[in-house]
Amino acid sequence: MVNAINDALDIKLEEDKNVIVYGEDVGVEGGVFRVTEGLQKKHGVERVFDSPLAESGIVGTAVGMAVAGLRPVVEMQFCGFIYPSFNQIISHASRMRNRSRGKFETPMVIRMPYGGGINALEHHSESMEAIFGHIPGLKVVVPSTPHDAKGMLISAIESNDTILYMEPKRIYRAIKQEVAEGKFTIPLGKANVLSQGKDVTIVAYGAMIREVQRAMVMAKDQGISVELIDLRSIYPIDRETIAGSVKKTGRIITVTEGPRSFGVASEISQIAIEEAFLHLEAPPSRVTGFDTIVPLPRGEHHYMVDPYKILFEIERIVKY
Amino acid sequence: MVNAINDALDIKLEEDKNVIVYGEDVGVEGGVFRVTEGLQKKHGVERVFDSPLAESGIVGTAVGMAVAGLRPVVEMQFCGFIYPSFNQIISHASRMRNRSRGKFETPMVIRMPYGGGINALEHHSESMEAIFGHIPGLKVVVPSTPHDAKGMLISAIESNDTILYMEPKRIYRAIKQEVAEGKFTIPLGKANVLSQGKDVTIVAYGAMIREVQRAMVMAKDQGISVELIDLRSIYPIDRETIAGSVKKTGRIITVTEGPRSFGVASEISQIAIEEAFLHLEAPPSRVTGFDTIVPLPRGEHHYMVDPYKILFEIERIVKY
Amino acid sequence: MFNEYNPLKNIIFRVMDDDGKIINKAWMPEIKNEHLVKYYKDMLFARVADLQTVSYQRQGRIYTYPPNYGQEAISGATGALIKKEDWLVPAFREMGAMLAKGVTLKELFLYFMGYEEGSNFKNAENTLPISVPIASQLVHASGIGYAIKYNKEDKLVYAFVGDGGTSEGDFHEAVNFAGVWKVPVIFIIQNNQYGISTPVKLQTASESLAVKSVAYGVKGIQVDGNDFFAMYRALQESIKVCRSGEGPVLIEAVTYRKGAHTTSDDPTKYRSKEEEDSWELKDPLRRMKSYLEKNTLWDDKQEQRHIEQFKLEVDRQFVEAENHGEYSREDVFIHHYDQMPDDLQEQMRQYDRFLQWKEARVNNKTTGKQ
Amino acid sequence: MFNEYNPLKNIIFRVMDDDGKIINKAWMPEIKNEHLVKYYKDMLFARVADLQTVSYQRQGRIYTYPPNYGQEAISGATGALIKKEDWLVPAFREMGAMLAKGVTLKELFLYFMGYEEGSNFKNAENTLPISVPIASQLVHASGIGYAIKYNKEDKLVYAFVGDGGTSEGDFHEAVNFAGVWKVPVIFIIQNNQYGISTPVKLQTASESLAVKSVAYGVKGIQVDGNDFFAMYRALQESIKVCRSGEGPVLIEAVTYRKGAHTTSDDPTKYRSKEEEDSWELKDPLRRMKSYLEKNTLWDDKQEQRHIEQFKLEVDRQFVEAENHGEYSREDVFIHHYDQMPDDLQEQMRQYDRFLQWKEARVNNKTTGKQ
Ligand SMILES: Cc1ncc(C[n+]2csc(CCOP(=O)(O)OP(=O)(O)O)c2C)c(N)n1
Ligand SMILES: Cc1ncc(C[n+]2csc(CCOP(=O)(O)OP(=O)(O)O)c2C)c(N)n1
Ligand SMILES: [Mg+2]
Ligand SMILES: [Mg+2]
Repeated sequence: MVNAINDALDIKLEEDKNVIVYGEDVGVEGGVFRVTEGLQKKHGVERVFDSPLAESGIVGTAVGMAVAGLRPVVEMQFCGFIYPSFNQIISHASRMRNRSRGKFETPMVIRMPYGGGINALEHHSESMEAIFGHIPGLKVVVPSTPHDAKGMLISAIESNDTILYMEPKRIYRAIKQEVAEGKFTIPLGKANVLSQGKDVTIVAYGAMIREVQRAMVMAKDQGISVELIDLRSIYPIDRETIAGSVKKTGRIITVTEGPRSFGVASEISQIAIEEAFLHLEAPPSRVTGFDTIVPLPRGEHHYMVDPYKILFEIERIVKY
Repeated sequence: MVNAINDALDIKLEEDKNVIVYGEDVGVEGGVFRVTEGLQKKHGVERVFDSPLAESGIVGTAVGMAVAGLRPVVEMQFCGFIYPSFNQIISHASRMRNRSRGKFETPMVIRMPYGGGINALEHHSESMEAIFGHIPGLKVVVPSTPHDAKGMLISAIESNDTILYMEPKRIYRAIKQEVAEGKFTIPLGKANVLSQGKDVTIVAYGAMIREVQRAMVMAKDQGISVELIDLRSIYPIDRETIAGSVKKTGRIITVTEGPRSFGVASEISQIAIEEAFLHLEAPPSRVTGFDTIVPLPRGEHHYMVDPYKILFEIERIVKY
Repeated sequence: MFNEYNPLKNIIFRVMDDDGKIINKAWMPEIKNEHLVKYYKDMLFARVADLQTVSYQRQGRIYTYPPNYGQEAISGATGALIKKEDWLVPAFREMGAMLAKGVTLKELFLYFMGYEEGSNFKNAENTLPISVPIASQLVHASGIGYAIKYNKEDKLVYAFVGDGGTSEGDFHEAVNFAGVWKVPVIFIIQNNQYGISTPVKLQTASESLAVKSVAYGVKGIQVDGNDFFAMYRALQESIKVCRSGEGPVLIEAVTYRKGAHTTSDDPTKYRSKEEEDSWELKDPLRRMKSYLEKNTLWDDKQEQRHIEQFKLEVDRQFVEAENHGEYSREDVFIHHYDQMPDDLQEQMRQYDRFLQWKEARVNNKTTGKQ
Repeated sequence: MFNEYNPLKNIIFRVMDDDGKIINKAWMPEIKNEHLVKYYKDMLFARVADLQTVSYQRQGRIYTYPPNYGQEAISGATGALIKKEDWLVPAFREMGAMLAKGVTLKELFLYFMGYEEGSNFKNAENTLPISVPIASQLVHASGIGYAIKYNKEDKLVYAFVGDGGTSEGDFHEAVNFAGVWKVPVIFIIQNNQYGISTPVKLQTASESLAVKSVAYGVKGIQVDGNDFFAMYRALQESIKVCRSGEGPVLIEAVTYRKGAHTTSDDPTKYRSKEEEDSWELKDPLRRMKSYLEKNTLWDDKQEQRHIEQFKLEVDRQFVEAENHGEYSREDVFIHHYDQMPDDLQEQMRQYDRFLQWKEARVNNKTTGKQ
């Protein structure tokens, strides 16, 4: 996935002089995860560079650049360090068009690795996408494969909206996949049905897809057929795909890493009951993190959603 | 409500030398809503004072004071201006105890007027409580009456946790109520059943309570009996009261001001289906703001939840 | 100039005294008489508009409004120098500068009447809307500065903030980024002595606000913000610095907010009559008028005639704004995204269904048919 | 001292040269020989521990670790002066200062092994845990300073940040609040030339980091952070300033991070061998050792003996930490609130039910009974 993202950035830098890539250590170093490796050398220090260590400054200057016609793609070094820029995101990046009634736009992408499972220090393992999904004017997307990562990032950079592009760092290098060369796009806002099934719908995204797929192998042993939806876009949310699937299966489980309460799963459940109440054979349910801070590495296995946790819930819901 | 809050602050300032009240313009001016009026004069400039205009500094210094044994009660001037302090809230105020495994605590209260309906400028009308409810380690409470405001604030100041105390500014001066003199507390985390009913449960809080009550008068004309729960606490959430009520009525509507997606209503619905799926006679539903920025005053009536919007949903759900 | 008035020396740059006498000929800017009169008239217009707006607010015809009264020379000098293609990044007390960019009073009125439409400045190029979250706009200015430099454009950014705003982290990050990037941004602090009720000495212990430029390695200067000539000249010199590629400049413009913080504020709670009176003598329009009178470029009669004329013009635009028409339900939903997402469209349709139901219902009620 | 070494003069405060010769007798602190040796040994211990920790990490026995190598004099001097009741507000590269406060190596190891327990410093009073979000801890220091002043206590706060951290808004807000409140906080910037790969010249255009003190009206000084005596003396003078009620001090301690940023970092990507070599000559331990040797207070034999002894001690504590035992499922849930809310309790019970199910299931699987 790291290569696919790098490739997407490279293609857009090549194609569009207005694209500018910056953030902490994205230049010479190529980013702490090497996502921007080689880009400064290739595209020059004016287009790919290290910023001062200040997230509000990074996002805020990107708002300014975008308003002035550039297409900045900025990096937050880790999910836990986006918060100093929260005001710029919620008060400006997501509002400038509405505030100016369409006079100004902020075509910009905020890239950020997120999620747990890599034995990291505090603040390096969080999944707070629900918070961002609640912000009007913002789009929030999460790829789950190298192919999607590339196509979605190209779409994000070409979009005239402000997009939070969340990268599941746990699978940065975990998934081997041939990714088509050259430019292609994947529309934002559309979920992807990864496997058809008939007993239960599972909605997931990012690194959780792999966990669900592992659970599905075990479920299949028991003859349970799962329909897996890769949500891809937290906002806007693809109600139609969710509705269609749950009407068919009558059961739905959402799997996310973040804290349980006020999380993405509750929204998916709400959509399921709004769209398919009379089709439901079991309560829309959720497998999530706890309402706790992600533990340091020694305790993280308790917190993390794994295939067994998912399987446990599949069995419960299918038997309901 | 303004007087009740002022009274609670006064009582705790009087009683506990560790209580310190500060924020932008809370001193001489007594706050832009006059909530802290007279407190500096009475308790001295070292205990009630104007801070520099910097929300991260305000919350961050409060974390430091709290760790060092004080009980700071700080004010964010409006809901829309809490975001610069977001990092201090999510990374420190809500985590210090866990991070230090109980060695340090941050007994502190962040007070903040929130909500729309007062014809204000941009950023002065928001209800983003769902975001804060999603933060592990934080408590988020909202009073709906002067009596509750006083008792809950005293509890909040006495609590050893970090508490976001959200004040529905729209009803700051709207509700006339005798408030008991002297000190009393209201436990945080418990919802309050304001009226018993049998046809449908409505969960609301803050300024929405009054809107629901108005809708209830109209519903009653049609013979619909509503059970109204004042949630009071966004986190921790009182599952038990919600569950008990929805098991009885079989129907539940949540009424909130904030944006719809990933909002508080989805969480209440999720709880209802988790706790009472087999009792449900209609899909748990929601009356909320739109997924838009709160419009400037001329458009705000479209956005705001009003008694008719609530009634519309009551009728729909009861007939379901 | 930036050496002579290095903020470390703790001296304020002035050109004229309180009576409109030029006391610093060396730095008196060269301005043609006709232009001088025009600039004065622009400031006078801004003042008339400002005072009138306050009175509209008192009549309940607009919502909260933050007056500019007493600070007109800062916007006035900016307005005199800013070019069509330059960027203006306002806070919310820069009416004169906005008008100079081509923003219309009608637009500003619409904004304060509660229409977003009022921030879509039809004729003003490169002018950002009012920014409410204090100091947050300054980082945008640095970003715009980067875009200008990147595109090798011959433009400048004028960015505003108040004295209170210098306490925010974004002030720091903005000037720091601009300093590192050496981008052409003139940061102008309107030090009007208060942030709402909080005096500037509670904002910072630094000797001045101008001296904060040292922390970012950028040029800085403290200017008498009620002295049109000083502001004008300081801006001219700042423009030179920016154009030469030396990077940003930080100007502290010392002034006084003669009015209330906003129309909801009562300044008598936190400041004295004596203080207000002492600043009265430094009123920027009074001073410039004295200068013009001394040079027989202006007189009371002209002043009165213009004020009357301006009042009519202000009122004309106000009434136009008042007739702007309804805020439609589409206005709530559009402009959030390039394309409205399905979900938002559905929310709009749901709202329509509700409106139909409500209309039917309310009609029924009033006709007693329930 | 703060006049003589005013940061505006752009001079760095040094007491000894790179060979351990005292070149600034006027400011040489008075320290008893036995104390000197102790301080050196403390720094040596910290270095041994640090290097050993890096090697544990290479062996896969701990997770990511940020080395202190090359910066020991800053923590060393702080450790020499900080009192039991003073507050230490660390960033994450202050091992020596933490040890001096009573934090144990075992605790630090536990932390880097991934147990929160490692931040519950049993014997270290008034010592905050490591703070990961850059610069965010500095505002806490200002708040603690306020509490000290409010309670009229005779304490001080020592707060740390890196050069990169000075770019964050929280740096600005922290020093500014402390300046306005005149609270006893010594802010120490460990300028080790880099924030990860980003050199300090990309962080700010200011002449130095010490000069930023001017923006807050507080005393500031740039110190050779690899010169134990200079650090010690600068801290002594800062303590005086704080105790006199004059408010905070900002120290820029110039140093070099000889190691990697963290054990996941490869510095050869962004800095040259020449640069590294040039700093080698300024190594803080080498310099102090030279001084001690010149004064016959220390020799190579002692050094070797101590290093061996320290290695054993470090290893002893490391092994203790390794035997810390399991991270229980309660550990995940406790300490979030004073009382665990019902909802969290229920989540814990649900997790228990899952664990039971899983155990049964996995057992079934392995015994082939499925
Ligand atoms: C981030 C933020 N915090 C608080 C406020 C509320 N507020 C509006 S104006 C103001 C004072 C601003 O003072 P100053 O920067 O001096 O500007 P002035 O109003 O004097 O022009 C405050 C605190 C805000 N708008 N934004
Ligand atoms: C708010 C925030 N942003 C980004 C990071 C990621 N990060 C960790 S250390 C570091 C560099 C810190 O540089 P500096 O302040 O000079 O301290 P040093 O590591 O050199 O001691 C960065 C960017 C972080 N921890 N916190
Ligand atoms: Mg001001
Ligand atoms: Mg550094």
